[in-house]
Amino acid sequence: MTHAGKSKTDEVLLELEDVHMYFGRVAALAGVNLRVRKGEIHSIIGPNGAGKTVMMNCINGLYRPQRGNVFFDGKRVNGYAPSKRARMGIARTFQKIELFGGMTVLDNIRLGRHIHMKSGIFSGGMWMGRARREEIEARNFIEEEIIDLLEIESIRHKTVNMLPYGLQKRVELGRALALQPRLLLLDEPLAGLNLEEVEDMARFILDINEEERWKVTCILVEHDMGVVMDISHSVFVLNFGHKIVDGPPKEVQANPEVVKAYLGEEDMYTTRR
Amino acid sequence: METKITKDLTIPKLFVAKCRQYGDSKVAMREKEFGIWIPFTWQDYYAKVKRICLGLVSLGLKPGDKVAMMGDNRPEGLWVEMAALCAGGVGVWLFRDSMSDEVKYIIEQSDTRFFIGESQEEVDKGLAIFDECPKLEKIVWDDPKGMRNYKQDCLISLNRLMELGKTLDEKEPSLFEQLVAKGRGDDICLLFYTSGTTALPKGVLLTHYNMLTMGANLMAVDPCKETDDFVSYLPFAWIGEQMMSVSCGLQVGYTVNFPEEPDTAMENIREIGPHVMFAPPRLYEGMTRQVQVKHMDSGWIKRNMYTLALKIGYAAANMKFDKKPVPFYLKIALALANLLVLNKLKDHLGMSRLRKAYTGGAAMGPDHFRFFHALGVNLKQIYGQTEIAGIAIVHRDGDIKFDTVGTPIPGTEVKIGEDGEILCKSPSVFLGYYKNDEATQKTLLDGWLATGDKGFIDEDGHLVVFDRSKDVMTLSDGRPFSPQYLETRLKFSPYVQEAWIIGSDRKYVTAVMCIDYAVVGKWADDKKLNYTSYMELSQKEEVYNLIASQVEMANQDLPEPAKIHKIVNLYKIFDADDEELTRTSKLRRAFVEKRYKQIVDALYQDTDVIHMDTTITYEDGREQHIMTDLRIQKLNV
Amino acid sequence: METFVVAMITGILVGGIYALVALGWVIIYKCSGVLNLAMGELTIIGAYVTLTFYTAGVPFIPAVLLTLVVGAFLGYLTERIFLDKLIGEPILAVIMVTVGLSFFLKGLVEFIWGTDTRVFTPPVFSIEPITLGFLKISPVYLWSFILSLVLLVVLVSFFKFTSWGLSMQATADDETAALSLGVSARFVYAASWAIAFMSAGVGGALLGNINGINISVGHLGLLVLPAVVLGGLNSIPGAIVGGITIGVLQNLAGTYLDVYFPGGVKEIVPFVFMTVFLLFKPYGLWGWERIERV
Amino acid sequence: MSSVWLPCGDYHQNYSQDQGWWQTTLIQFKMLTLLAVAFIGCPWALPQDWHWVAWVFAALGVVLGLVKIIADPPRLKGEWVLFPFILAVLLLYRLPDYYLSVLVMIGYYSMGALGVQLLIGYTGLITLGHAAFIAVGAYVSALMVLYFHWPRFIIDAGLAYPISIIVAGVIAGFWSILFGLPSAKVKGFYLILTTMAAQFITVDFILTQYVAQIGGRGQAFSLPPGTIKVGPWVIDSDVKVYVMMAGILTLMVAFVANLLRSRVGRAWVAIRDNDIAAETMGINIVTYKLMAFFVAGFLGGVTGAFWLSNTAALSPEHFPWFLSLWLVGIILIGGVGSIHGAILGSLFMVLITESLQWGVLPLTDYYDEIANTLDPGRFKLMLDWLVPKLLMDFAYIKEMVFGLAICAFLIFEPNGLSYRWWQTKNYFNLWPFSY
Repeated sequence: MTHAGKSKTDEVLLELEDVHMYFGRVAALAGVNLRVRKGEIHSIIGPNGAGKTVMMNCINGLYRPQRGNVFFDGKRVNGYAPSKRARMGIARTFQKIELFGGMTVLDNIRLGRHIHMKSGIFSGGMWMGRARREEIEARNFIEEEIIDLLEIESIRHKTVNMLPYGLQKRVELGRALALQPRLLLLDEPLAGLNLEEVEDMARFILDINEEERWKVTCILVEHDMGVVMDISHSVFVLNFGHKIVDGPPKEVQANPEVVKAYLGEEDMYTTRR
Repeated sequence: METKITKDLTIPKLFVAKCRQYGDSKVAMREKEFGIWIPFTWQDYYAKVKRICLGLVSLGLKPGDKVAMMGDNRPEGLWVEMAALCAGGVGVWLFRDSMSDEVKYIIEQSDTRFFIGESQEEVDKGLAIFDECPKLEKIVWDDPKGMRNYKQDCLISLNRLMELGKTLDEKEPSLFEQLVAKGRGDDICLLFYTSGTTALPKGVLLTHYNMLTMGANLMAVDPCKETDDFVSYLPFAWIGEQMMSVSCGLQVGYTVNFPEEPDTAMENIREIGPHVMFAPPRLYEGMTRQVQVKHMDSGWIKRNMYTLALKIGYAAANMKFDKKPVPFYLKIALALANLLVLNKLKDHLGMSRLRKAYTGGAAMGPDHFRFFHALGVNLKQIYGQTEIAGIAIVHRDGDIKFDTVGTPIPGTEVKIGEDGEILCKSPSVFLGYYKNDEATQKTLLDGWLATGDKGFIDEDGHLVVFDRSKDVMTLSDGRPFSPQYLETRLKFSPYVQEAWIIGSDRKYVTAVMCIDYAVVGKWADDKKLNYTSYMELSQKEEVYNLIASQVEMANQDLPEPAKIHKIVNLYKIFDADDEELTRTSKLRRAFVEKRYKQIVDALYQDTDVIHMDTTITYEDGREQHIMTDLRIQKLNV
Repeated sequence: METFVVAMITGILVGGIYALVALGWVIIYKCSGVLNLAMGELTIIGAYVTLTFYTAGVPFIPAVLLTLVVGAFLGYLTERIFLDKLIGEPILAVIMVTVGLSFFLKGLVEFIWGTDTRVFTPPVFSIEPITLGFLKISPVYLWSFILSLVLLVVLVSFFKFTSWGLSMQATADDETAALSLGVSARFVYAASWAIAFMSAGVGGALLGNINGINISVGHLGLLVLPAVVLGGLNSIPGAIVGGITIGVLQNLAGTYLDVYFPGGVKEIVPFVFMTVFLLFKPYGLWGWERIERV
Repeated sequence: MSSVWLPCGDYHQNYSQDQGWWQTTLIQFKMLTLLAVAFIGCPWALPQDWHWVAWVFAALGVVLGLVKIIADPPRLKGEWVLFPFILAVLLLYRLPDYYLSVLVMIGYYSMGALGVQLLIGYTGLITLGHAAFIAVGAYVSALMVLYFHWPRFIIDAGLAYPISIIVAGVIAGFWSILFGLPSAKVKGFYLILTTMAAQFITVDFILTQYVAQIGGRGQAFSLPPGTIKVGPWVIDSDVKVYVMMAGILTLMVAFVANLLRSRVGRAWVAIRDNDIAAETMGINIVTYKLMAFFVAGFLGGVTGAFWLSNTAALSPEHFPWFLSLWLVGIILIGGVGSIHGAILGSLFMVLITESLQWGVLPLTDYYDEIANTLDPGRFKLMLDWLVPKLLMDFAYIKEMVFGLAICAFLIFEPNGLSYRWWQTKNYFNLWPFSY
């Protein structure tokens, strides 16, 4: 399933420039530079505690880096709140699933449509005009584009808490997709899934990235090297806040420094399969 | 709705007539998609079929050409089939879960030119055999998911096909009607591959006339209304589904509903609440099991209400079976039972609007059968096979006996051959097996169809089917006995999913049991038993005792020599993918007897444990090494 | 200037009592995580119990000591009956149980003792003010302040130096660790309520000496909330500082603002101050910087 | 399958059906019956001369029944045959005024509790100062009705009070936003304190000390008879107040329920359940929290304005802190996070306190009767003290019972009555099974 360079362009969608993030005195990120081109799957790998999730949080705005800049689509977004960045087209999933546990699958995904809807208190309360129309449009979109894509028809009315872990991961991806994002941050989407679920999830990520309908640029944080090397266009290796290397999978795999840094790290070149 | 079946009438002609009659005023089919039941009117149906038909024609489909189809039950399946028939083609349906060998055999044997698959999965199967089947020209796909990197020349999407059809239609506006008009009733319309419990599948040639007369004759016995709903979810490659969705569906004009996904089918049936249904016994058995289990888990009030209501139901059903009038007090009790329990129960099963339910394709246990009548479901046996277009014999309202399959439908004659074989004759009897004259001659004797089943006709004129000739067992006292009968008795226990009776020409009868993983698993959870797999659970001593108690219960009403002496819990469930069952879920005895020879031998030796240490190679090349000890449990007989 | 100093001194003196009640509040929160809105009622009960003993002829100091005993018993009982089963429930449930408790206790108090204002007769403290230069302080305030100080010192040393106190702190910090030390968390919870009831009771008794006892003493009990917020919910020194600050603030406002905003400005100012304060320092002066999820 | 329990054979062909309120005939029937009981059955009865109208309805029912039996048209469900009979009965009887006034209290608390439910139950913002916004609404409305110089035609048309209700809602809403501002920074217990501050600042200070003094007649605003007019009707009897209550409550419930299933309501629940995830979905948390405060304040304001119609004189004492707590207690008893909860909770609380009253009042009569037959002694002395005290201090008993009820519910039924309601419904939906 190698297809490097097939669907990406050279246009940069996201750029991190010399980003520093400290917690107290500990530097989680010490001057990280990252350029993600439109249309690519850019993976971030590294040992536990390397700062991968911190990077995701900086991109999506949950953390504000103390130094450095984040550019999205050519615009400096440093001071923007996560909700504003979401409206600009950055969606994400979380390492530990952050779904709205008491709601149904459908309502969770509906929440992903929030930024594409406009109804306010009045029309919502009256359930007339825009609110009603929008709800039906949203349902239509969710059913046709997301539930169908992710094959979760049988659980649409189930409460999320009741679902097995693998399906919850899928619902979370669906909710992020409902934003129709331009950049999708996937934080360990394969962690804790069984073989079949890993295959499904990898297939969905490829679909989202390649299918004409979506063409979403993805940043993927993942430990499953097999899948990462298979589906990524570029791989960024992070170790204790520092970049080791950033390039196509082949290059990264051959990089002596990476091999050295991961010597003894069991999960580097193994995969769950 | 009265349709006169003539030698001139074809399914496409009837289809066009119905579309004209209803137009946009009536819903022809509904599909649950995107969470709602999206309706298609007869006009929509017509437009789709016309385009697909002309699309196929522009690809070069000639009358008599075979079109193979594979996929789930979706409107598209029916459109494609109808389109192929309209163009004068012959439809060949494949089971969706068929392995590639099976697919290859059928496509090659039938000289298929066009293969229509629903999604990537089917296309992959088609592409895998494409080079080996020189006659195969085009593969049509419908669902675009995952198809973006498929660039082969032989592939074409259904949408593209319909565009071709549209172009052709604009060029020759009357072509479609001409094609339909060309058809004759004696033309072959469907080529069905029988699932055969022993040999390779044989292709059954059925004509339009066969199909239509069968439908007409069934409807003469049991008329349906055009406002009825029917749910199509069993494989199109099963004759029963064709009979209901196509033959009867067209003649009556009822609405055919398609479930969203195969795994939501039961839920979707409940939503629709069909008026008619036809399913193999396996499905009804599943329902009884579900009800029994839920009943066991419900609270005290509910449990006792249910027990009482069902007692009343059984009492009333028994009166009806005996054709005695139901006494007044029982009628009142029944009305109460209906109001308080049974109606709600039927609602859970999706049967509250059901007027008649048919079961066929295999034998159904009398216990199951009586259970549904106790609920107030008008369940009837159907007897027939692919070779007679599905139906020859059916129960009549008010004349139902749970150990028979009923009386012949109009136009059908039944007699018992010299060796006890059932012979049938009707306008629906097939033309012959495709490219297999030898088999045809064995089966068609002077227009009489040799069914290969043994049976007799009882004093009321009902046919009693004993079992397939080659499956009939001989008990220790020399009596013939049907293993299927015993198996269905065992399967009335909710804990038992499959049973296999052994004991022909042996000292005593034994059984190999497959536990129901979900039900027994839950039972074990309640008992705080730990297990991690089916294999482990099945070998628990407590589970053995549970199953043994269930078998002993069944033993009580059996004649002495038929009582089961020993049981073994198998470490896996019988599976069609492993060839242990046919695609219609019948046990392939010869095959399992070979595969589990070790078990069979051990059951007739003086041993308590079977050391299984074998490697099984499955159809798809997987190898599984089995190393386990199976216990044999002796029963108190 | 004189008015200012008087207001300051009175504020500090009253603030001492607030500090005592606030301490009771913090102890409960620290040890069992319960945000107690029934503190006002605990205060009234303490006041009435002391009054009852006093009217029955027990001298004031023994009456206070008896109140301590009764308070400990009632506190233990309350925890056992009402809060024990709510361990691990969401914060709203726990808060509302204390609200329910406050209704129950308030109703009970009104039913038993009625709503009329009752005073300690004969007065415990002399009415003659003590004169220190220009300062005239009524002995009630002074003695109350001294008594609170004594109790505060006792309580703080209890927590700092005794093994019981230390083990209660341990439970507050880490329940599992405390369990491994052999401290029963449930016992600590109950004990914390007993102590809180005790300190609130004494506070009530003292407040009752100032203006007499009626149900509105309970409202004064509510004033500890701004006090604890100011200090940080879980800080013992914070409670003391917060209590005194609120006392001072109240008296200053009463002195200077009443002219411009006649009426109840004295009661309101602590709350206004608290609201504004929270906007800038959401965790109080010494509170844990931890986001509570409610 | 829609999220509603549908009987078999009831399916949807488009999303409007699938997302509709009343999805089955049975539900439609139940809801219409409920509305009919609320608006026709409780307040009205036909005068003697008009009883024939009821018989006409009954006759209609008989006709429908016959049609059902003979022709059985598929669209005529059995429920609709029953409906005319129900209407007929409802037309013949009405509730006595006392029960109507009890219902008015239930309605009033339900309205107040709805706002609290919105904040606590759906947005996770705990408030202990809701009475402040009810008070603001009541005072705004009263001031407008009494002191605003309305154009003549508006007064004539009886529009002053209805307009003031809306304005009261809006002003209370903005007042609520003001006190919601700290929610941008603080959460949990600290927020509770700021809402408490709202109560004390608004009611105990501003209203008591300043607003209530307007007009110089001391604490209470008296509302002369005839001032509260809706259109041509002067709201001056229990029946009229009741109908006002039923109308406003129905609208409020519909409004809140609709809001909760649309974009704004979903965002609130998202914030309650997981604010970080909500933020990454593009929901601006501060804005939505303030919106919740606004809507809750608005509902509170309308509630307060409604209160005017049920009182002859308005005083800050109608809105003590106790009321705020009482409303929170109601939703805890009724069930947090459920509209049913607000209503069931009010029902429960009012009925409990009323029935206590029913229990205590006859007690004195009974005691008076037997008092003379009792032997003088300690027992009689005790009773002589207890019985009058029970009567005198009834308010305190009420308070104690309320406190105990809250505690008991939290301890033994933490999910509240609405959960029980849901369970009961499920019990029958799943009949004769348990799942």
